[in-house]
Amino acid sequence: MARVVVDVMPKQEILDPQGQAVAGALPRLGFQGVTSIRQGKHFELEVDDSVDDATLERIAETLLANPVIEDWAIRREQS
Amino acid sequence: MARVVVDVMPKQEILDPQGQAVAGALPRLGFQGVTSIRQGKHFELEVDDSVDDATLERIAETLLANPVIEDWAIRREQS
Amino acid sequence: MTGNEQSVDTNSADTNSAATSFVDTVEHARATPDTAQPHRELGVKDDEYQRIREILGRRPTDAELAMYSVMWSEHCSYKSSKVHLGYFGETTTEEMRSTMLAGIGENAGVIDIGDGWAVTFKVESHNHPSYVEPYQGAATGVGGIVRDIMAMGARPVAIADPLRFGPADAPDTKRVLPGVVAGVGGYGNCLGLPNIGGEVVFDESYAGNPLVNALCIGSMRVEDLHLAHASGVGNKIILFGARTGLDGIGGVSVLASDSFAGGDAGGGRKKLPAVQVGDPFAEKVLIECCLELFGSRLVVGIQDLGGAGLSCATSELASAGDGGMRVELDRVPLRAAGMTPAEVLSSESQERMCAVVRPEDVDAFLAVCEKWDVTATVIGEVTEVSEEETARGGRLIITWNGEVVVDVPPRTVAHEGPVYRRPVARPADQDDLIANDTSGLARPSGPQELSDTLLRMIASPNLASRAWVTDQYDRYVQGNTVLSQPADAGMIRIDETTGLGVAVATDCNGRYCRLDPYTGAQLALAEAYRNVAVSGAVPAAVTNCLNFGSPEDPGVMWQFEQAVRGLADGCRELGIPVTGGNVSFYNQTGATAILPTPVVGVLGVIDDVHRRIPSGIGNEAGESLLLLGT
Amino acid sequence: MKVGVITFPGTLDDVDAARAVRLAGAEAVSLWHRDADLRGVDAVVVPGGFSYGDYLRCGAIASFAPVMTEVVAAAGRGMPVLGICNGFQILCEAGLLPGALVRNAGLHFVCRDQWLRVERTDTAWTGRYEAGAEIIVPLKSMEGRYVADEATLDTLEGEGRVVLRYLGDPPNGALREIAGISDPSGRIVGMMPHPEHAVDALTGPSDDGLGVFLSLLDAMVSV
Ligand SMILES: Nc1ncnc2c1ncn2[C@@H]1O[C@H](COP(=O)(O)OP(=O)(O)O)[C@@H](O)[C@H]1O
Repeated sequence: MARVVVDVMPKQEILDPQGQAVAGALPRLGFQGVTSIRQGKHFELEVDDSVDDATLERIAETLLANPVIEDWAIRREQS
Repeated sequence: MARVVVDVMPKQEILDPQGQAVAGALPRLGFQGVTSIRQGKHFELEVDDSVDDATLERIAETLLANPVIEDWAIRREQS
Repeated sequence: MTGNEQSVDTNSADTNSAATSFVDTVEHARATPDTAQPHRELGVKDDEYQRIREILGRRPTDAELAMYSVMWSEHCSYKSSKVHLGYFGETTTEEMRSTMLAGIGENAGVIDIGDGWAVTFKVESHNHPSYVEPYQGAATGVGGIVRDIMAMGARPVAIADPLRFGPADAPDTKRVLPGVVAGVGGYGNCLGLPNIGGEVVFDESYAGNPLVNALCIGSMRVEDLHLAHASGVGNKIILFGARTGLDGIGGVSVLASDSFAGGDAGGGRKKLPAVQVGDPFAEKVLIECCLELFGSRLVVGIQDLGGAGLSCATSELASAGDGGMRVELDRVPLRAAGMTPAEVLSSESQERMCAVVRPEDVDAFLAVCEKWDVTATVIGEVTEVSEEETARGGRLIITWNGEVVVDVPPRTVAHEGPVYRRPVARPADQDDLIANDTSGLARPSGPQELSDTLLRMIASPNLASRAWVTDQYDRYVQGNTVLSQPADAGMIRIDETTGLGVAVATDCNGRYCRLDPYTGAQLALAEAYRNVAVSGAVPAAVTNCLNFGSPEDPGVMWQFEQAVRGLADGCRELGIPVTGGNVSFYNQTGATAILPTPVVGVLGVIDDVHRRIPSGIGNEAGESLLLLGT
Repeated sequence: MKVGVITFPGTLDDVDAARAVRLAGAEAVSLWHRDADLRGVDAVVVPGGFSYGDYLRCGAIASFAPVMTEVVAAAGRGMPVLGICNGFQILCEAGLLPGALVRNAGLHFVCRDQWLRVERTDTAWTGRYEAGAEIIVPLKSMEGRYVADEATLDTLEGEGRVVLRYLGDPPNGALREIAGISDPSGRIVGMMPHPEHAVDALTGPSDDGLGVFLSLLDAMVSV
């Protein structure tokens, strides 16, 4: 068994209204010094050892992310 | 400037319908061996060096996560 | 039973999946009569605990205590309001009853609207959970009332949401209001139920205690009416829908805590967040699955799982049926490891239903669930009861891995909870409040001041446009919405061939009710009645959601009693019955109660929705404006 | 003439879409997400709703359903396909149409009666309208904001594949106010607004939407 993390983020050139809304709220709450926030998705998977990196790549590319609008990063964690 | 990542996840005991839906779809797509998926949010912040850990903690707690139903983890990345 | 108004502890602690393996069985309870039990922590008073011991002739097991505590809570047992609510029945004449197919006491009232069609409707509160977690609280409030309607055998066809918040500019309103509206919309939109009405009211008294009431209407053919009962010895009990998890367990987790039962080795889970998270997609699929099951006549009886989870569903089904039921609790599909029987019985996991099914229909039932990807499990069956057992209130036996953890007369759990006749006293400040009338207030003195006043009023939060709210709700889905915002009443078509339809409006002015709860409740009724009438429908039935402060305050109890009497007398005067409703007490911040807020919903029938009357003037040139009434 | 209307778990507007098909004079055939056969239909409507709860991304999980494999194949052979709202999202996720639909710029669900301009009338689904016609139909969505990269947008404009455009106060921040697009052949169309909710002034803001379904009949007859 392994634990795998996949982070999916909107591509840089795509407007991220959620991140913007959060960034806009910070100064109103008295938090200074945050210059930008972007919001994406974070997946935590438990996978059998049979699942190799190529398979993970295909899972991320076909299902977890939409390559038209999103980038992703895959990371295996120690378990 | 520093880059900070905040991952927000539904608490373990709280229902995660999104993760369940994704997990259910994988076998239909022919991917075997993924035993569980949980889905949360991933934030990437750019912050001034003036922003200390305590402030980051408060930002996560008040704005990025909903402490009633979510847990979070904060990580400073090298930039 | 849906809403959950118990207090919520937001300090979550670690959940220990390797919870204690010790199980408190009936046998063990008999052998250890003197074991101390945390009944007070579960909200069970000393005398109530004594009564449980008398009923059982021994101490209750942990699982039994969990069941009694939740079913005997104010929210489930109506222990403070019961003696007053009886007045609704007393004032309902035979004639008013003539179109009523199900009334107070069922999951929701049902009326016959002609042409073989029946309509069911009800309003429920989800006030406290919506304050703690506005989005999920409001969302699961909608989910709960929709399952109540399904439990009558009906297709849910529309929802409405009467809401009350603190002042529009109060900081906490900025947290609560957007979350509640997004939650109502997020859940209702995803279910495909048009939102056809509601209210948005702002008042200081709701600042620490917003009111989130949700109303649902359902329609069905008269012959499809399903009542919640488990009858027919040998019939199977099937639990279907979402898996059961630790969410919403709240108080009962004390049973698994260090100090009780588990001991050090057990390492209990304390202080779970009693917040439930809704899965509207699961509920949508559950709706379609239920409708297919009803259509295929595979259901003998059905009950939704709401506020009191399986405790409520099993005890209510059994006591409303033949009285006997046996449940194998370990068959319940779980979402968390190491759950105790008490936790399984008390879990408020959403999107679950419980059905009674003839043995020969079980395979067909499971096949329909399979089609909709709905998990379904036979968890028990209806059993024979002796005459002696019937006299005691039936017999519900629940086992856990073969050991009996519950053996109770279900009627004592579901229907024979404590009844309180709380002290009632007209508040001391009532006369002063009434004497302080508007005669001392300045009146606008000239045209300019009058027009300024008008503009100020139009712009005030209580009168301004509700579009910010209603634009987040789908009002078109299902294609039967004939009137929705802006309208005096929402209206939907029930039968596409004949145009038969129903209209609904909800109203309440808490300030009037504070001044005079008897007349205030009648004003709410009259307003909702008028709103339905002017839409072109004939008012036919009433539901209500009685939101009040603490019943332990005699002044609040007086408001409650007055409001119930006013509403019931008004209904008799107008000749339409109260078919159901909901009581929400303990709406207060510290010692200060909210304004008494008996929200009244009126349902009307219209033979042909083409004859609806839209609100608004100026649609055609040359219209005359008439003022009716005094 | 038979028009298939797909139901996924979580689909909501299949009933309305089927009603609109019938009002236009065709037969509505309901298709189930697990079907691996289109039951002889001449065209398919992928209706609105929240297929699979819209979890992960709107339309993502539905785009892999067995029935979509058949729809993609049939579309390749020229069968007309209309995706409405969630159906539009599914067609984009399935790669039948370019671009994607993301969260509204205002971050709220928007339900309103929306004015639109019909930009292109030689598609299978818009032939009944006059070029430049302005129509009003309901829009109701949380992820209704159409996005694509600049090159794709320019191609869509250049080839006249922008079928519908929002008029007035922008509802969701869609790039170039795009409300609906088509494939190069004009037989596959996706749109965020709901023409099936505007087929009768009793229950909708107008009956302007009926033209979409009548257009299909014209297109099929003229084949
Ligand atoms: N919370 C709500 N949910 C749905 N509809 C609402 C809500 N609040 C108000 N509405 C609708 O908005 C319209 C205007 O509301 P309101 O200003 O309260 O009307 P009125 O004063 O005529 O009762 C009505 O159609 C009403 O049903």
